[in-house]
Amino acid sequence: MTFFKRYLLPRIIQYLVVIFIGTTVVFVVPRLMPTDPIQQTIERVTMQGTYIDPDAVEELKETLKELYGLKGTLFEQYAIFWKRLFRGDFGPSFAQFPTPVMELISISLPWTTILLLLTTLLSWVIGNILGGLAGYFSHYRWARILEGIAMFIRPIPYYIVALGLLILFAFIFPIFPVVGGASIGSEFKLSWNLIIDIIEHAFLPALSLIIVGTSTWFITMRLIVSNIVTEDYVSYAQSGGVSNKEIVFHYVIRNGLLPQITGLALSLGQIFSGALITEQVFSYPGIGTLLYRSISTGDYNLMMGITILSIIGIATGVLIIDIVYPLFDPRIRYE
Amino acid sequence: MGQEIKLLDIKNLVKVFTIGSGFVKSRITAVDNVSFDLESGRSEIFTLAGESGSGKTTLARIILGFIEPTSGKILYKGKNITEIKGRKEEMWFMREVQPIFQNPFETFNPLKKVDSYLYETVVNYGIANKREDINSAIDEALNLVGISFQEIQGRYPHEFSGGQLQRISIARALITKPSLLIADEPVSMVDASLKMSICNLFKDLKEKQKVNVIYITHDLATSYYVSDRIAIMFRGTIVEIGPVEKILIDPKHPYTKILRDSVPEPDPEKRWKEKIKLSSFEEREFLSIGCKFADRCPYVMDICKKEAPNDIILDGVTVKCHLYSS
Amino acid sequence: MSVLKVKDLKSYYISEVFGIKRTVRAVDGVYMEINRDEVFGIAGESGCGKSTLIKTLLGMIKPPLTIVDGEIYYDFGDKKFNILSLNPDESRKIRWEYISYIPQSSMSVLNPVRRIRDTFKSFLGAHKKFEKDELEGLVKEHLSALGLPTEVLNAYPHQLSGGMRQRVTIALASILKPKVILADEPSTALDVVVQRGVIQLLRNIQEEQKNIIIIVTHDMGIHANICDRIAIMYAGKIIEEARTDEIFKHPLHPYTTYLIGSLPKIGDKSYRVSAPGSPPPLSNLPNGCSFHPRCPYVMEKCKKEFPSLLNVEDEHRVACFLVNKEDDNGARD
Amino acid sequence: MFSTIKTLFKYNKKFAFGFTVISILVFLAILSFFSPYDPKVWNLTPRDLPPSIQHPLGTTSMGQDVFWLATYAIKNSLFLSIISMFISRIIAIAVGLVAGYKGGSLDRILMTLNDSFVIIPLLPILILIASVLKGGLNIVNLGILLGFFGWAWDARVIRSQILSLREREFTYTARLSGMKTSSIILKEYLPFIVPLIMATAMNNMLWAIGMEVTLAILGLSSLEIPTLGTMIHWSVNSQSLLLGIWWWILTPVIICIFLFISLYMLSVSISEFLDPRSRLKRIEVMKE
Amino acid sequence: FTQVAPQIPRNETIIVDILGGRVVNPKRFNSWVIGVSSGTDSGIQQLMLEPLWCVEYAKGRVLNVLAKEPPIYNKDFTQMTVKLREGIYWSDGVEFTADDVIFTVETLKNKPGMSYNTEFNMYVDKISKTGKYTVIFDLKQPNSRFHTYFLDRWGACRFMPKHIFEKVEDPLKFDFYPPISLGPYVLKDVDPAGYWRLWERRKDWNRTAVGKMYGMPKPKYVLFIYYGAPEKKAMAQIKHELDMCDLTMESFRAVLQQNQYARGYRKDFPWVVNIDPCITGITLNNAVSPFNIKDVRWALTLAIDIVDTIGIAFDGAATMGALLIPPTPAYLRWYYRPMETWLKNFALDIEVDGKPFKPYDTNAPYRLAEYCKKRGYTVPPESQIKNVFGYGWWKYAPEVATKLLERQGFKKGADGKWLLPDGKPWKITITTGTNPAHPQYRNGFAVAQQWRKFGIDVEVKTSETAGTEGTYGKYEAITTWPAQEPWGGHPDLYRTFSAWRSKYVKPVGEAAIGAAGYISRWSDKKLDGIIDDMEKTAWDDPNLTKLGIEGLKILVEEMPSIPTFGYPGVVGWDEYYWTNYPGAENSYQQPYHHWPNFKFMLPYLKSTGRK
Ligand SMILES: Nc1ncnc2c1ncn2[C@@H]1O[C@H](COP(=O)(O)OP(=O)(O)OP(=O)(O)O)[C@@H](O)[C@H]1O
Ligand SMILES: Nc1ncnc2c1ncn2[C@@H]1O[C@H](COP(=O)(O)OP(=O)(O)OP(=O)(O)O)[C@@H](O)[C@H]1O
Ligand SMILES: [Mg+2]
Ligand SMILES: [Mg+2]
Repeated sequence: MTFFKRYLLPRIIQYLVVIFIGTTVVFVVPRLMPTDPIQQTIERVTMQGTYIDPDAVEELKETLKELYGLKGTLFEQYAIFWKRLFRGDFGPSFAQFPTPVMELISISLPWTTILLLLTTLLSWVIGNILGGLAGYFSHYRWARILEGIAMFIRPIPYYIVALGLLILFAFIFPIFPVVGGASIGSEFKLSWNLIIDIIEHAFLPALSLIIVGTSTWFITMRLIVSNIVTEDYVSYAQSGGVSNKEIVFHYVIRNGLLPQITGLALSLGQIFSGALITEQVFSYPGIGTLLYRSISTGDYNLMMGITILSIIGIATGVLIIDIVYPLFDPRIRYE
Repeated sequence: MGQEIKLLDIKNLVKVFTIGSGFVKSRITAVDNVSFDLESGRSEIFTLAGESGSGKTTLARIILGFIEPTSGKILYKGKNITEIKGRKEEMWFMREVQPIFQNPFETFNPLKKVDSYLYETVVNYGIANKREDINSAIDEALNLVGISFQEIQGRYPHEFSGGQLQRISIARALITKPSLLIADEPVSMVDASLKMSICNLFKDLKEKQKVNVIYITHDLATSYYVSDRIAIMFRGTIVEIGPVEKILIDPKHPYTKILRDSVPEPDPEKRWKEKIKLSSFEEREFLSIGCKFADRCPYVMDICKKEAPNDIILDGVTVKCHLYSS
Repeated sequence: MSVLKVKDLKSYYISEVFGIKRTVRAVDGVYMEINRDEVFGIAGESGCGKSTLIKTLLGMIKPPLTIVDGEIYYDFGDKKFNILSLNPDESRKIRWEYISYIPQSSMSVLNPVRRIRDTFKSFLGAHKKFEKDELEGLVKEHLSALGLPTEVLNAYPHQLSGGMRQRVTIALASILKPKVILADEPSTALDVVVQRGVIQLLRNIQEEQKNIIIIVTHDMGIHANICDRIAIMYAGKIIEEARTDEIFKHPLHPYTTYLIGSLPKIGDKSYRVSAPGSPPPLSNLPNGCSFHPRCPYVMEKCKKEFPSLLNVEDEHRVACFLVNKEDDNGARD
Repeated sequence: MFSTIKTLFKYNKKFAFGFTVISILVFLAILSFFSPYDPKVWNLTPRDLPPSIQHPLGTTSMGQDVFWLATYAIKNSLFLSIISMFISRIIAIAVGLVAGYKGGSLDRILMTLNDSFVIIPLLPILILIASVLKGGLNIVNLGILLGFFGWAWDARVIRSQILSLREREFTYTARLSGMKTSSIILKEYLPFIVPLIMATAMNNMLWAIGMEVTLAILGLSSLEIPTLGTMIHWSVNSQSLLLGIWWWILTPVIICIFLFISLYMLSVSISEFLDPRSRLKRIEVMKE
Repeated sequence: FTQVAPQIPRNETIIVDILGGRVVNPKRFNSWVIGVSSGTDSGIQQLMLEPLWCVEYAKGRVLNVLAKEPPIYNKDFTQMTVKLREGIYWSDGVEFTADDVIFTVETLKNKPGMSYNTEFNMYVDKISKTGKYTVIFDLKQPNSRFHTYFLDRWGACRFMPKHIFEKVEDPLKFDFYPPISLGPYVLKDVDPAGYWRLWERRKDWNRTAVGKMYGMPKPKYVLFIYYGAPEKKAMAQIKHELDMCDLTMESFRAVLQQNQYARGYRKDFPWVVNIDPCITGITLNNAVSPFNIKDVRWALTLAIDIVDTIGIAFDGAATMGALLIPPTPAYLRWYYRPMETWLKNFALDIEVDGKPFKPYDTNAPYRLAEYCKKRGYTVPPESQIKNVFGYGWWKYAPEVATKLLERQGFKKGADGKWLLPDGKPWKITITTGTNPAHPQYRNGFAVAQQWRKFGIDVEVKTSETAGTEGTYGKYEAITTWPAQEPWGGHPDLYRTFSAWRSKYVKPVGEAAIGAAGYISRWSDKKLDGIIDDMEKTAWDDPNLTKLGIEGLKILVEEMPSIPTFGYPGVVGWDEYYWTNYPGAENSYQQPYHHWPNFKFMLPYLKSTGRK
């Protein structure tokens, strides 16, 4: 009870405040942009070659304003926005009017979240374990080689890594497909074939994310571990003849993970805003492209839907980590 | 009202820390209704001793104004120190009361030359502002602790031994000519032989500079050697207070007795005979309502577990124990 | 018969920081011989190389610590070896079964994120295979023998008081009944009452298991209380070594005299003189006897040569030209 | 200063490597001022030439000399990252120091702000702002923008360092020596967090360069200004990978790698050098 | 043999690229909502829905598709009669009749938010039928071009099946999935992630307009797929996994290099489609100083070396156009050729060497051919040069440009850079989009260089929101289309000219009515008059061309925006499975798979028989 009042409640209030600020920012910033969704719609119509009678344009604009809910002052719109948000409704997409934003998101979201969830976790685990090993056994040649590889991969722009993989494994050695999340004609019923097919399509995007993610976590972990190995408890365990395996995993990596946990929470939260470049390079269905497109088409509702989801995701991730952190670090108390 | 103003007058001081541990929150009364005073006009060395965690450091930090007491009053030269506000009053108080810390290596920023602290102190307190005046003020303070300015000039903390650093730390504190030094375990980190030289220094300062010292220690032998009065703390309360000769030669309180007996005598013929019982879960004792020592007391009586004992004055010594209450 | 024999041991900290070389001669020519069933104390000012000596005796040599010279022979009857010539695997096996170690500060030596139980498991598991419940039983039994509640097994280090943590490290060091326990200041930073408990504990263990305890502390009271023999170290060397009562009664080296003489006693307020000056840095020792700058009896010879540790009388050895008047530089075994 | 570099150079391989590479890169950046080609003009050389004596790194499909283009790219990317680094460091240090030392409600407000910055998804916001600034994202603007977004995490780290320094006894000594808050922060704490600042500064530079590359790849930065990002953008869009014009794409990528590794090495070695522990050792030794 | 998917043999399938990218809302086929594209170009407009008429610009004509014949207007253009083709059926077997047309127009008219809602409310008074196949529109006000709402030119009012939509409560929200089709193909499968849509030929293909017009479309399946960025399309085409696609010049080169079966619109240099009915160029903001000065606009034009521009932008592979209409064969025939003499004699009111300066340069295409030769390309024979590279452009005459500017008070500073009349440095920002494959984008960079060379400080600003900046007039020069596109297959220029009608000019800061043309915020009294005349002229009146020429003359004199070259469409065709694409040598149809006309191409394709 006191835990709730003294710790959880203020923390949750802060959580809500942070989300409120973030949401308000994403509400306001697009409205400061020069793009106007009505204008964008009209441009879309005319740029494609459809001829709108110039005399009809003004009326058309009014109609669209009405339909898109963009009438009224900024503040009125803001009030309506919150009212809708509480019902879990982000409103209709403009570019895909009148399809609800939620529906569009739900088409793309599963693809990205599963891909990113798995790759984020995997690269975190692999990166930290390898980083821990390389940090502890830093005098061995293999540790140096690993470090060299990570140092080499880390700075390559992700786009290049991804494109390189794609060209290598989908083009020069056509092992993996070039496009999409599943094969043409797949039936979306749960079956082995479908799962294998989906894995096959997700393999390269996942690999690229894992390679880059792993090397990033590796480098940070390597640095953290170089400090941990000088800790007294490590030398004490060594003096006690504790096996290297035990020391690496239960002493070095275990303690080194603590600072990495918050980082994990942040990157897990980010899976809701997608991985734009991965999606673009591998033509992988996902929320990143959707977000990017919503920005360029001035689709406020869609853009806000996705960013708010992402803000809530990150904030919740951090909140959960804050609450469960004592499980990982018994020294931390709620204070 | 005609009453003489004391140098330091502590009345019913209480400090409660709240620590929420997991789902349970606990309160620790680190300082529990402590009262004592130091007379002005004479200088003395006053020892605060007791087991670890009994609130000595907390008490010292309250007196120094680093933490706020939960309740109670501390009057320094008649001024309530919790009401000190503004830089001017603060500077006055810091000029009067200076601390000496336990770990001489931590007292100074290891990345800075030690003389910079002496210099800062002189300048900030407006003791001198011309270069040569500053130097002579520093030199003067250092002379009191038996070090010359040349010895320390331009050197970093790591270039000194613990004893030297502790002396420099004392010298720095003495620059403002304080009336009260609060020394929290000033010798626990230095070598056996240096320990005595610092104790001798305290004695010296008391006599020559008329400085009062609150000397906090575990080491009863040195406290016997340097101090005039001693207060024994146990779990936040002072269980026994009085002249050091009386208390350490003939302890009244059962805890003082155990404490006294646990001091290893540097004499192979006086090895410990009987065994003592160590408590395993100390927290429990904080929560009990009666005498906090009751769990470990060899003379425990029924009343001890129900009622907290009151102060009893006995032969110039004030003691908190039911054994003497009749 | 001697179990441990140390010959001319020199272990230095040799480091190079950004081009600046530095050698700290932390242990600089130490000879030692310790017999079965003996509590051997090492005293000396802080920074004189006590911990380094202990680490070397354990064979924990990690850069920058370097063994420059010397041998450390252990003779356990069934096993004889020079610990400095073992390979890492062998020395890992020796530890805890034959030689164990109680570190100087218990604050930071326990893994903060593991329960005490797991620490026991990993220390013991590394040396012996245990049946599922055997280990737990053994640990519980040992803990209660040491007066520790079994609840500590479920606790994390930070939940224990300093005294309990120190007792845990003692329990860890003694549970496999090693032949030698190296205790590096096992009771500093403890409350006097707790310290007393811990020292008693060590003594009990020694009485029960009949092992050698080498205990380092600069609290002479502790030495007086527990040790059979005491060595006094100064600047990386042993300068005096004798039976406990002998040292306290007849200290011979000027430094030892100061040390013993300056010890305060309750009930005695007479003025104590302490050794003037402060100990020299080990990386830059004066020529000759390292104590000579502080010695009131300094002679010309002291500034040039180092006196060797010689027998003065039965089991009392001193390194001082005041005592060892005759020039005896004979080799020793 | 110079002797410090000399010492580091002589005794730290990482520094020697990082410093050499960075010096070469800086030299190349300076070389851009003497370039015979205007980077904004196309068709100045024949197109798609492989490396040769005349064009040491070949030419692009737009008829530019890759080597000279790269000198501009290095200059601009470094410049951008330095702007970003300075701005974000100023904010991070100010917020971290103030929040850490002052504590209380100021700390809470600053940290809530900080958290909000941490959780806002950066890329979309950058893309948004890139369009608010109407694509006029020249090097300076982009640097300022990135600087403005790159401080939150580091401010947190600095704050926690200050929190632990605040508990150290020398803080009290300083206070009792009559030092004011500002001088305690500047004189007592800053020396401790300098290595941290150095390390995060290098990291921020790398992050800024990476962000620029991402924005450029998306076509959102000013593509006429040669930077590592725009070089990659143009070469990728001109299909240099498929057409086998490897010299064009590889140049910025390899520069990125070298820049990263050298900055990383510099950061590691300089923080090692400035690290209180190693500084103490040196102080100790040099005096003896 | 290869399969595209289970039971879909590769050799019976043609795989084409979706130009618009991934379909965000893949299971939505309702394309009657204003401004919404749920993958219209992934089969909906090509294979599923049919217009009444369709523009065909390869030959320059209008095809009757669902309509049996061109529209019939009454005298004052207040009534339009449409005769429908008979025997056309929806893919579910229901016949397409006048009822579907009437239902569609009424539904759109009654529901705000649906496309053509505003227009139909403005014009349609009553819609009725006389018999099953004749529809009569009674108009509220005269409109000689009312039928163009049903004329497909990438977008037209197409019809909804009455028998489906009449049961729907809200036609806005209805997804129309699975859709039924009026075209020769019907949807077979769709990617839930939106990357592809697979269509199958209708068994009753002969009951569709296409079938009746050209016979059976050859591929049994059409797969519309979006592979992603150009390099991926190229990779797919190299692997024979993409038969027709829209590429960038460089990715096309990569395809040619690695796929021996690949070809472009032309089999040889310059490969590109030069019959695209769009002209590229630089739109100038005539509402902003100094672009409101005619001399400045002309100076900027003469400061451009078109050969260098095309060289930089497309390495020579484009057709230059001096007029604000596309230089496609049809427009060359209708306007460029008839105007050639006038153009040659046209002079600016400035004298060079004592003679009025005649800016038209007939030599430019030959210079461009020279450039291409130098680049190592095989250039078409002399006779073909005008068709391939264009008829001519404006002279590269910086010295005349200098004179024009100096006449307006501009000066050159000490550093050789131009200063505005008020002495401030002249700095032009060219705004462009972010797609580097687009000619817009390349034009921006190429022209920037020309002007820089001329001594103006130019900055190119790429912007996601270039379109919006144009609409609000917040730009100086922008590379979006410089003029409203004409019909493409009909000489009427009403559509192009009306963007410059004075009543539509909006001040800076206020949104222009449309994009191309409108945003240049220029107008001219004489042109207004011509537009008024056009309104009163029937669609098939030969006078329309005369009016067009008069209008174009005004545009040349005033140069409100600068045309550069026709949109060079880069299409890659893989002849591994299919041949007989409508290439330059056999231009039987427009060549784009993303245009509605794609369906007319399908009956001509030939299978190679490769498995
Ligand atoms: N800031 C704090 N928050 C919570 N509890 C505290 C705090 N400071 C001290 N305590 C608790 O208050 C009690 C008294 O601590 P204090 O440091 O005053 O003891 P001490 O007598 O100085 O001990 P030692 O001899 O070990 O220095 C201890 O139980 C300690 O854990
Ligand atoms: N890792 C190290 N590198 C360099 N010098 C060291 C290192 N560890 C210890 N030293 C130095 O070696 C000397 C001996 O250290 P040691 O820890 O053995 O002393 P000690 O007698 O145990 O002191 P204490 O009583 O403080 O524990 C000291 O001067 C110390 O500064
Ligand atoms: Mg304390
Ligand atoms: Mg030690």
